[in-house]
Amino acid sequence: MLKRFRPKWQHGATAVLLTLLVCLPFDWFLPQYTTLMIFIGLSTMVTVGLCLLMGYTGQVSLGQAAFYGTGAYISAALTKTCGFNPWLAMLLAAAGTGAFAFLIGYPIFRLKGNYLAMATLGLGLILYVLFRQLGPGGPSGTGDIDILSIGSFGFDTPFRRYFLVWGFCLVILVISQNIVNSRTGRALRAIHGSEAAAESLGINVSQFKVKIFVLSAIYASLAGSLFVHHLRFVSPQSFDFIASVKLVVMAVIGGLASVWGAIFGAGTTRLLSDEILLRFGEWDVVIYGLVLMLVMILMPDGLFVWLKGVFENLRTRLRQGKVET
Amino acid sequence: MSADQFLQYLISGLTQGSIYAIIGLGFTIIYAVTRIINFAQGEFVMLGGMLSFILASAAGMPLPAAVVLSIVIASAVGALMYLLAIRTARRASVVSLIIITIGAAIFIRGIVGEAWGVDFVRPGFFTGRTSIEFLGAFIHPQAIWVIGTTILVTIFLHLFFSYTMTGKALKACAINPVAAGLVGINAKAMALLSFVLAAALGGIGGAVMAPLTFTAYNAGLMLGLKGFVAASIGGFKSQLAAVIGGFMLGIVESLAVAANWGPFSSAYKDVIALIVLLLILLYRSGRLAEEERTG
Amino acid sequence: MRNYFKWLGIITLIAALLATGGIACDGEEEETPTPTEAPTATAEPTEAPKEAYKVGAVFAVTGGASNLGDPEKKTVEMMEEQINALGGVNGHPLEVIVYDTATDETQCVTMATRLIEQDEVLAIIGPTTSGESMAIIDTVTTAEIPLVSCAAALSIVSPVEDRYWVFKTPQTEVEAVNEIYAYMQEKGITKVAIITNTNAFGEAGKTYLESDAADYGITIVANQLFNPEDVDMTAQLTSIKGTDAEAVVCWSTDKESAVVADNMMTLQMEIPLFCSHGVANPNFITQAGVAANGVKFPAGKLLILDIVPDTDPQKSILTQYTAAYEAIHGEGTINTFGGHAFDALSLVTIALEDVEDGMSLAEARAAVRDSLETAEFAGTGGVFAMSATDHLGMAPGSLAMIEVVDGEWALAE
Amino acid sequence: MSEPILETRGVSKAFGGLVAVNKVDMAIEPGRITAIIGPNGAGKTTLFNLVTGVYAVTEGEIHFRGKPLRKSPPHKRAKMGIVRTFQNVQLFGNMTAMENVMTGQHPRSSYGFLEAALRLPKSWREEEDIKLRAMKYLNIVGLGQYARHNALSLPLGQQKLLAIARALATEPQLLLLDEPGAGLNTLEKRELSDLIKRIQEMSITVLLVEHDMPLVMGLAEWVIVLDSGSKIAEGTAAQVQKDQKVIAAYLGEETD
Repeated sequence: MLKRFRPKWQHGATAVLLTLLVCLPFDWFLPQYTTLMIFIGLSTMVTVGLCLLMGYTGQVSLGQAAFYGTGAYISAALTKTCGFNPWLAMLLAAAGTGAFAFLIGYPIFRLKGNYLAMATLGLGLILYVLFRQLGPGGPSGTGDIDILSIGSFGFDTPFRRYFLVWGFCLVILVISQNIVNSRTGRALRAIHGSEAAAESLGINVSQFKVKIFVLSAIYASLAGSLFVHHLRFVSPQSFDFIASVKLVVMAVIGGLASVWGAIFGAGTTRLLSDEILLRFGEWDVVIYGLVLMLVMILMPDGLFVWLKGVFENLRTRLRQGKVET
Repeated sequence: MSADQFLQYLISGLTQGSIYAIIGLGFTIIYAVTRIINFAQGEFVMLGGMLSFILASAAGMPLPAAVVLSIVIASAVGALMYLLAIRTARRASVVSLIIITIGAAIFIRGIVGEAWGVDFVRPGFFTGRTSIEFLGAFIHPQAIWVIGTTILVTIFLHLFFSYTMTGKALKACAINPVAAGLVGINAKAMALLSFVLAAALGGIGGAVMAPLTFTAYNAGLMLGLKGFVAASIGGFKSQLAAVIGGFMLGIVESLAVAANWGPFSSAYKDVIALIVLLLILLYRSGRLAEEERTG
Repeated sequence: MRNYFKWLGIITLIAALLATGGIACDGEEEETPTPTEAPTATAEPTEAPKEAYKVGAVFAVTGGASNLGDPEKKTVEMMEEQINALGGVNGHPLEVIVYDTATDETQCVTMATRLIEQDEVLAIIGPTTSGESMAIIDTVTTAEIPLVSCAAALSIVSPVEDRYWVFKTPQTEVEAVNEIYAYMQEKGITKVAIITNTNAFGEAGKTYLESDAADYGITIVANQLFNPEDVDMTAQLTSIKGTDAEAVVCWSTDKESAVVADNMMTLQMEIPLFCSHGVANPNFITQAGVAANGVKFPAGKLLILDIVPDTDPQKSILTQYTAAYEAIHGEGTINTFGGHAFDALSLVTIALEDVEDGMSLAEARAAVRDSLETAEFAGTGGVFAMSATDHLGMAPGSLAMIEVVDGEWALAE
Repeated sequence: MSEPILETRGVSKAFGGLVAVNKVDMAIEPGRITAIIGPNGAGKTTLFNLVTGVYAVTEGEIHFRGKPLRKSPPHKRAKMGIVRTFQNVQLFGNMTAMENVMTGQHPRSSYGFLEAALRLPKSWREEEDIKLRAMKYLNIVGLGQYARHNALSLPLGQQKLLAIARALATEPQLLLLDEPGAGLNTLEKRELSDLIKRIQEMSITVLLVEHDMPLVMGLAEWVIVLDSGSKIAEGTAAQVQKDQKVIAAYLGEETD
């Protein structure tokens, strides 16, 4: 573990948040938000991958929803049409998606900046069409997909699926945090900082880019598999260009270069579109656009980082206050 | 496939192509000057179409006036977008800028939907409806307008960029902002100009194509994506490249339909176009790498 | 200057957030009974439907199918007022909670779950599109709440044993396709070219156009596709023109269908164009203009009200609905999609009459479902007679072949 | 005279038409501080880029410790022990000074994704060593107390030192310094040359490109002079200073 300056309040905050997370779906707390939280969890899993890719390594991907989709579709196809065990299907999906990302990774990461954005966007659109044309159920999608289950214990209620999804999500978060604070993490940040310098220090830049790309794809794929076994339905629409954009938005709002920001980004974005904006009836879209612009204009480092800054400022101010008195 | 049939496919390709081209042009101009991919470009096109319809039918203006006014309004929206959303966003990364433009797109789309409803509309034809026969193939009079406009606009832009002072200044910013600044070119003004120019282009495109393609508050997204692909094929390099990209895209799509076999069918025409795009990007990346090494 | 902008922005943003927060809070206040009461409601049944009967609605008010979802929303809002003006149902006021699905399946499922768990509605009407309906079937089935869909696909209500909780009001594409094919058979058309949208709606039509052709001695000589939002189909139509097709069938909603009609005019194709019931929208005629003339499509009787004989069982309800809707939204705004919502909510309202005070939420939902399954009602879309084996229960002859003649609807003779 | 650690044989690099480096032969003696000087555009930095593998040679061969380098990419050469610093420092702005140096340890540590993700013993054992060594190198350049500062928050002089620490952390055999003195004041320059001497004592061969003549003359035991891509002279500082061609080259530069 890197000697990072971790103030006590952070540990406290983490503890509180975890407790809230565990309590949320129980009847005596906020059961009505269970489903919303499941989607937040799924989005977080994908967003974390994007943070590693975009925030730490500095490589844009405007097609991440496509990997989310491949995970979902491979799981759906294998369980529904080939009658595989859902867990096995999930594993194969992750492997398949990873392999695919690996294959396209090397050529695509010869591109940089905006050109990379274009290529990933194109890739996403291509996969979207393939889902629509070749996926089970075609454009209308397919339903009645098996639920996940361990022995006789089936994840058949939102309550159970909530813990399944967040279990996965937290594991991914911890893993990612470990990677960030490791030799690998430094290599990634070095690439973001200066590719020339990184290369000169013995870091195989292109290889690391592809590795992290593959990892993010696997995260997305896992989320996709959980997604189909939660909705028990899959259709191409959930993985179109807009979906990719939403994911990027989540990552950016979450402040890119922070793994825990991913939860925040996914949370606020989902909350905004699924909860708060509903109060505005027909104007929700307009306000969504407006908020999106304002956040990006005023907080280029994302809402999370901005709030953290404000919070730190307040604390230092208070401190000084105390000192003076 | 008979000769006149082939010609028909070609015309269809050219018509769609010029639509993509004129949208692609907008992308290229803004990108060249500001290095921003403006995902709201499609919305300018939508505005052009919607406004010319609203002004002509609802406000009862004569069509030409409506078209001109709608182009003016579209440009104004472009200007506002730059001044309020882009210029205020300092130290924003490539990604945040992309998101800002997407936010703007969603915003504009929403407003139009609220203001004029969600039904699709079609402004009046410029010159009648009777399609013209040409060597056994048929062409919509409005399609001629679309193709013609695209060509004229391209020529105009070429002249503008190579012979007017402002045009050269824009070009200078595109090639080397720093140097441009040193010789006293106001980069911000140029960026503003590029947005206005792109928005105007979008408006023109929208106004001219809407009678042919119909339009609706949400038409911008798809058109924008197609135009983006066109511009990408052109490499966001020069206006001409973008136009060629647009025509390539249109013709590839139309020929995919013509072939209509397995992967080469109308269902996959987008895929084919996009694969072409990826191949071009990768080919170019190889060259870029070389340029870096040699430059 | 910079700071000025920054602060201006920050203030606006904070204002916006406060606004959202504030409104959110109001929302919470309305809902505070819901969560607190949730356990008790199931515990002591007498609590449950004391106040308003809540009915949920999920419509594609924005997004791809917004031109369908919008009139649906307008319709139920209108009906809510009317019904409450007449003293509601069983003396309970009716509360219809409408959520926008943005034509997105995932959003639709989220909203449905929200209606079920958070708003605790007794029944759900909508969604607008077949895709969305397929998406929430599982949700409503596990939650054991009745759903009355406003989407076309037959698969929404069949196989009926897997669709215990699901009903629908619009005519299915099967009926639409059969209507068209029967008409063609009558006219001696044997070779058709089909051109369909690649979205869920077009795909469903394509399936039945292909499977049922043979029954009417029809062969499909060309099978073309286009994508949603495509702006030019002349390429596909050129391929069709190259075949010996005697008619073209286009399966899509109004915008793309209008493009097809227009492109056919451009290519000076003389063969008739048949469209889906998805174009049953006055806007189609006004926008497609001359190109719309001669287009034939099957549709409910709503559009041809004045040529429906007074003896027709639907006549009165059609007149009422049309009058009421156009009174609010203007002449010629009437369309069949709003009609589907009208039928759906009407059926639910009828069923709500069987809800008795003192039922638990679950019991009430079950009661609504059971009475839906026996409901009989002459609606805008057709005459419904639901049964355990048929959750659409639409009597034949609900559709009529309509032809556009000089910019007017007319029965195709 | 012992076997040279680095040897270029007729190395040329042409960019399209123009020849930036022209048939340069040079042999770098191990453990000796060698300087490459020459007027602007003489091809010094290009030569660096050829040695470190940023550019591929158009012609000729580069041998490192007797073995030809061929087309091996920069990161491989770094592992072999050829490391460079940059004219425009190129620190990682998104890291602390400490982390920058720790990154330098990359080729000298081996644990990968999996160990990192799962925190396997190997990972934290190595992390410990990495931290210790990183601290060591920070102290060598005298930046120990700035370990937690963001790299770019340091003044330029210290940034240059940090860059050297980062390069040292890769434990190189041949260290290439690209204009280390540029932008430093006299005091900082003195510290720099002391540091470079200490590096030499760590039995690391130093090859530097430098404009600052006093600095070069004070440090370099061997000087190679390039002009418009070709080697025009080499020898001890004293020798090259007297060399007519060299004087001409520099005068030429001054006149235009």
